[in-house]
Amino acid sequence: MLNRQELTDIIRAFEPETEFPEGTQLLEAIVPAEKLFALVEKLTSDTKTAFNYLISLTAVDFTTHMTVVYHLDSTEFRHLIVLKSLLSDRENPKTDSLTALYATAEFFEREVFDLFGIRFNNHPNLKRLFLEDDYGYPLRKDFRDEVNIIER
Amino acid sequence: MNSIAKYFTDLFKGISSLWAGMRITGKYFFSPGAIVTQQYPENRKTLKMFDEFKGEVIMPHDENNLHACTGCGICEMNCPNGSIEIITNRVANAEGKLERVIDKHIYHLSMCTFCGLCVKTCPSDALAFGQEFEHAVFDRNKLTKVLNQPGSLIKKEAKK
Amino acid sequence: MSSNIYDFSTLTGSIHASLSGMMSSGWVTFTELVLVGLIFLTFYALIGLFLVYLERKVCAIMQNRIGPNRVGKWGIIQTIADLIKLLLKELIPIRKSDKLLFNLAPFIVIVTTFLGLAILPFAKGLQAIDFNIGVFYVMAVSSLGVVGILLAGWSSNSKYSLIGAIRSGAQIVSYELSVGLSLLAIVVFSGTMQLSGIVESQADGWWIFKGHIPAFISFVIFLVASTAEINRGPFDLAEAESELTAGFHTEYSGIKFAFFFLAEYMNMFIVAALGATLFLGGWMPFHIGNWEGFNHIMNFIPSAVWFISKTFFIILIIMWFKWTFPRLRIDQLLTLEWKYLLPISLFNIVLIAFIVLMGWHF
Amino acid sequence: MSEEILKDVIVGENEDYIINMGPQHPSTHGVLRFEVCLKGETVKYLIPHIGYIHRGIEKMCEANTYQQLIHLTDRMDYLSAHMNNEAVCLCVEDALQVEVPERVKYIRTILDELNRLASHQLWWCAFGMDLGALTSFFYGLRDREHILDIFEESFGSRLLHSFVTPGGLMHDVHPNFQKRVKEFITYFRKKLPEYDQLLTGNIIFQNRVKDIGYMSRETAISYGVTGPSGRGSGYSCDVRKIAPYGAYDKVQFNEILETGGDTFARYKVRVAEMWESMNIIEQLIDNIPEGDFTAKMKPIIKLPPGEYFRRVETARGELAVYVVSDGNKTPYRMKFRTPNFSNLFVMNTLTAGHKIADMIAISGSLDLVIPDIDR
Repeated sequence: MLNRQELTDIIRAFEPETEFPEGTQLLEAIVPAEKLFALVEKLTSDTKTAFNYLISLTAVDFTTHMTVVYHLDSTEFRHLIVLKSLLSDRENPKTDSLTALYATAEFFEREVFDLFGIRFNNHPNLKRLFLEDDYGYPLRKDFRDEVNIIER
Repeated sequence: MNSIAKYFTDLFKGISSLWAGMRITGKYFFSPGAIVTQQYPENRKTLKMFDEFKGEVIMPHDENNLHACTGCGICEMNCPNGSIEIITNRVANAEGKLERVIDKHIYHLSMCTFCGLCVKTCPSDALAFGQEFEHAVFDRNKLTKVLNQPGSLIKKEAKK
Repeated sequence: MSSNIYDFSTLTGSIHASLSGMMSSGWVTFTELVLVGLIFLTFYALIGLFLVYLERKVCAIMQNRIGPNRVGKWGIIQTIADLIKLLLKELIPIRKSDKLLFNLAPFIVIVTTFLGLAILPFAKGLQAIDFNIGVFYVMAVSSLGVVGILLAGWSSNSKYSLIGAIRSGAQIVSYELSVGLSLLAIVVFSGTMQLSGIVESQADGWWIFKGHIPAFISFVIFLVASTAEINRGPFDLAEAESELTAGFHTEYSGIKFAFFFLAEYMNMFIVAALGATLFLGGWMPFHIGNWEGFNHIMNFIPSAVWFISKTFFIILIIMWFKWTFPRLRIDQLLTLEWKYLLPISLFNIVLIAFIVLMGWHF
Repeated sequence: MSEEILKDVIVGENEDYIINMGPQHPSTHGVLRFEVCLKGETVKYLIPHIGYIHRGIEKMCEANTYQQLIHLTDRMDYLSAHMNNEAVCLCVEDALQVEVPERVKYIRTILDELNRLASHQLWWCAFGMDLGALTSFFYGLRDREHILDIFEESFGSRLLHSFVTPGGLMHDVHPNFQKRVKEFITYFRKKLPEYDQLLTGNIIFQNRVKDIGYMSRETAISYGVTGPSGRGSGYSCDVRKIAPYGAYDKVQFNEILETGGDTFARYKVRVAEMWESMNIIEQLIDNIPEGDFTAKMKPIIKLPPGEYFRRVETARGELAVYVVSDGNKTPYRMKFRTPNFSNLFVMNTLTAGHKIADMIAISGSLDLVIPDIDR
């Protein structure tokens, strides 16, 4: 198990453009969207990190930008890391798919696409998961549905 | 020869495992033991729910038709589903000061999820859970209840 | 040979004689047909309803429940209420189904069960037809039922039904063999195919006791294979409710569904009655060697009671199977038949032939 | 759905025999639809379609305070309602850095395990029923009734008891609680061997579940399969061991691991977990310390701005709660990583090439709860 500092050093060595915000609960790394796939690939294959388990993949809409949040875990060392990629193009957000690395990413990404409208490049089957095709993207902060959602 | 022996041991083991299962069901066939099923409409007289049972939200009134609700609205604020609505009046009290008095404590049973936040957060313990559970009605408007009884007043102790 | 004091042939003979005195022989046959038909219809309905009730009650007790207890005392008229409900239900027509076959299928299924019922010797002399090839006839008739099931599955134009029907086809075709061979064992023992003859041959002891272990083996095989043939659990793959919702009768409603349902229970009755007749001595009372007093008391119990109680004993065993075991998979079902039951019963029949040749049976 | 997709679904590309299992089907245990492509009785591929019970719990959470949203988490995995509540509460307590009293930890852990037992019992009965052994259904439910009675006495509800609040419990447990739990354990220790005799040893059952639905450890990790389903593949993923919460660090228990990877291994893990849960409860039930049933909490909880992440082990696997707070009394974004969501999508890999009856057994062995998938 690597501690926070060691992980930070490794990730910085893999991808120098990564930022590490201070004072977070878990180790967070903000990675540029286009560099993310390469970094995760290295993190999974490296024997010291071995992040082979994607706990969760989700997104947060910060109204100015979208953030895709990846929670990675290593089943061998049990160290956790949070990767984030900020997508500034809120209208047409796009990032790389992690389906090639984690099978479960396919469905997490479909969920994120369904609820946020974030498109994932190289995704084998990017269809909506829960909702109809013409429904909006409900977890975006500007989503309004007068019929079904009663605002308090 | 080995395979033939295996054929018959498999057969024997299979049959004995089937017999083990049949013994269980057979045991219950001849000695059913305690049956947990409740004979519900027949046992209505003796059926008593547990004290903590969350059947519905009620407002206990004492024998003088007094309740403890000050109409503060904390339950309304805490209800996640908006199943509580409070309508208050301002009434002049003995000293001539206007005082907030509950007019109607409306409770939509149809929306309630029995999370218990209203009962927990009530500062004057005016709400409680009732053990009544036979709520089926033909008209859903009947599920909207007014919890304070008509003509009821607030207890002295409950006033701050 | 028979020490039975309850002989129905005198009763039926006297009815026949008095009818012959009244009308011409053609009319006599017609009247007798109508009479027998009416009796069978009543009997069919009664047995069917009772079996449904019995099954529900038995499985309830095995499952540590109470079972039906609302309609009537101990829920005794629950099944009648269910029947009325089914009669009143809408018959839902299925679009793009083959209308003729869709409507025909339940009747085929129910008619075959009627045909099977005709051969059963309920008591001495109480048998609708006493064929000299009774066993053969039962085999022929019981395999007709699969036609109805196949038609039901095919004509429903439903994928679940089709899978259920095809499963049922494969299942019945293969298990027919084992049933046939196990029945053949008794035919070899008794030397006749006539059911009344088989019963008569068991006057001095039932075949399950007289025929040594081979008869017992063929009795077990008969139980297993016939359970499979009537599509009951653990062999209820044709309706496998957790896989195919309801299998071949998924699309049926109302009284047509009731026909399938009733036919299933009647099939169970027929199979159990056949087993009782062939292996447990039919309406023959239970006798033990030279215990004259005991045998005499047993003779006083009416033969019909013996028959019915033996039948219900087998029915209870079949129910016990169903409510204990998980369902088999289709390939395991066929493996059980072709790898276990069929070789064993083939070997068994050779053994029985040897025993009969040597005259070792009692 | 567009016209051509519809055509594709009904006819299939090369006239595949496609049947839609669900959303109304006895074996999918909820509103889930499997689009199953068959070749004879053999499954060629399987596509799960979900969303029939999508209620937008994550969206609803954004409008509720932290106390209010607890009752929504009940409705995700309704069979491990208590663990779902606890996940949120642990996350909030983490963020506020509140230390809950020891008594709360003990009671929460006991309730966790009781809930796990109840859930596994229900799984056992439903699994038996999937395989056609209807009797198991009633035996399991009969024993589960005793746990539900304990719940009802203490919390007032049997299934969806929002009993845990941030900082502690809603109110103290009933005085009878300890006695009844001990009675139940003695009772169930006698009944659990019957489960084995009725089903586990049965030759038909073993033939039905052995060597089907093989999931390797790598597949399990890659698909994120956790809980007993993952542990059946030898994948050690018990959050109770990895990151102990509640009183799990004070009890001795084993993480049940089976290396078979097939449906029978997953079955054995769950049955063994029932024994283990009883062990845990027995260790704790006599040692519940006296004390408050809740820590001192403000009436309005505001998490400091930031992001919080917490995992717990529910009856079906790893439930992770991810909260983004902007300092308000409601969360800015709330994400539930539910175990069933990941467990469901491995179905296609497991079922391909098996019979349709095996598909039912495999989906039963994954112990899916559909509202947990859709949220």
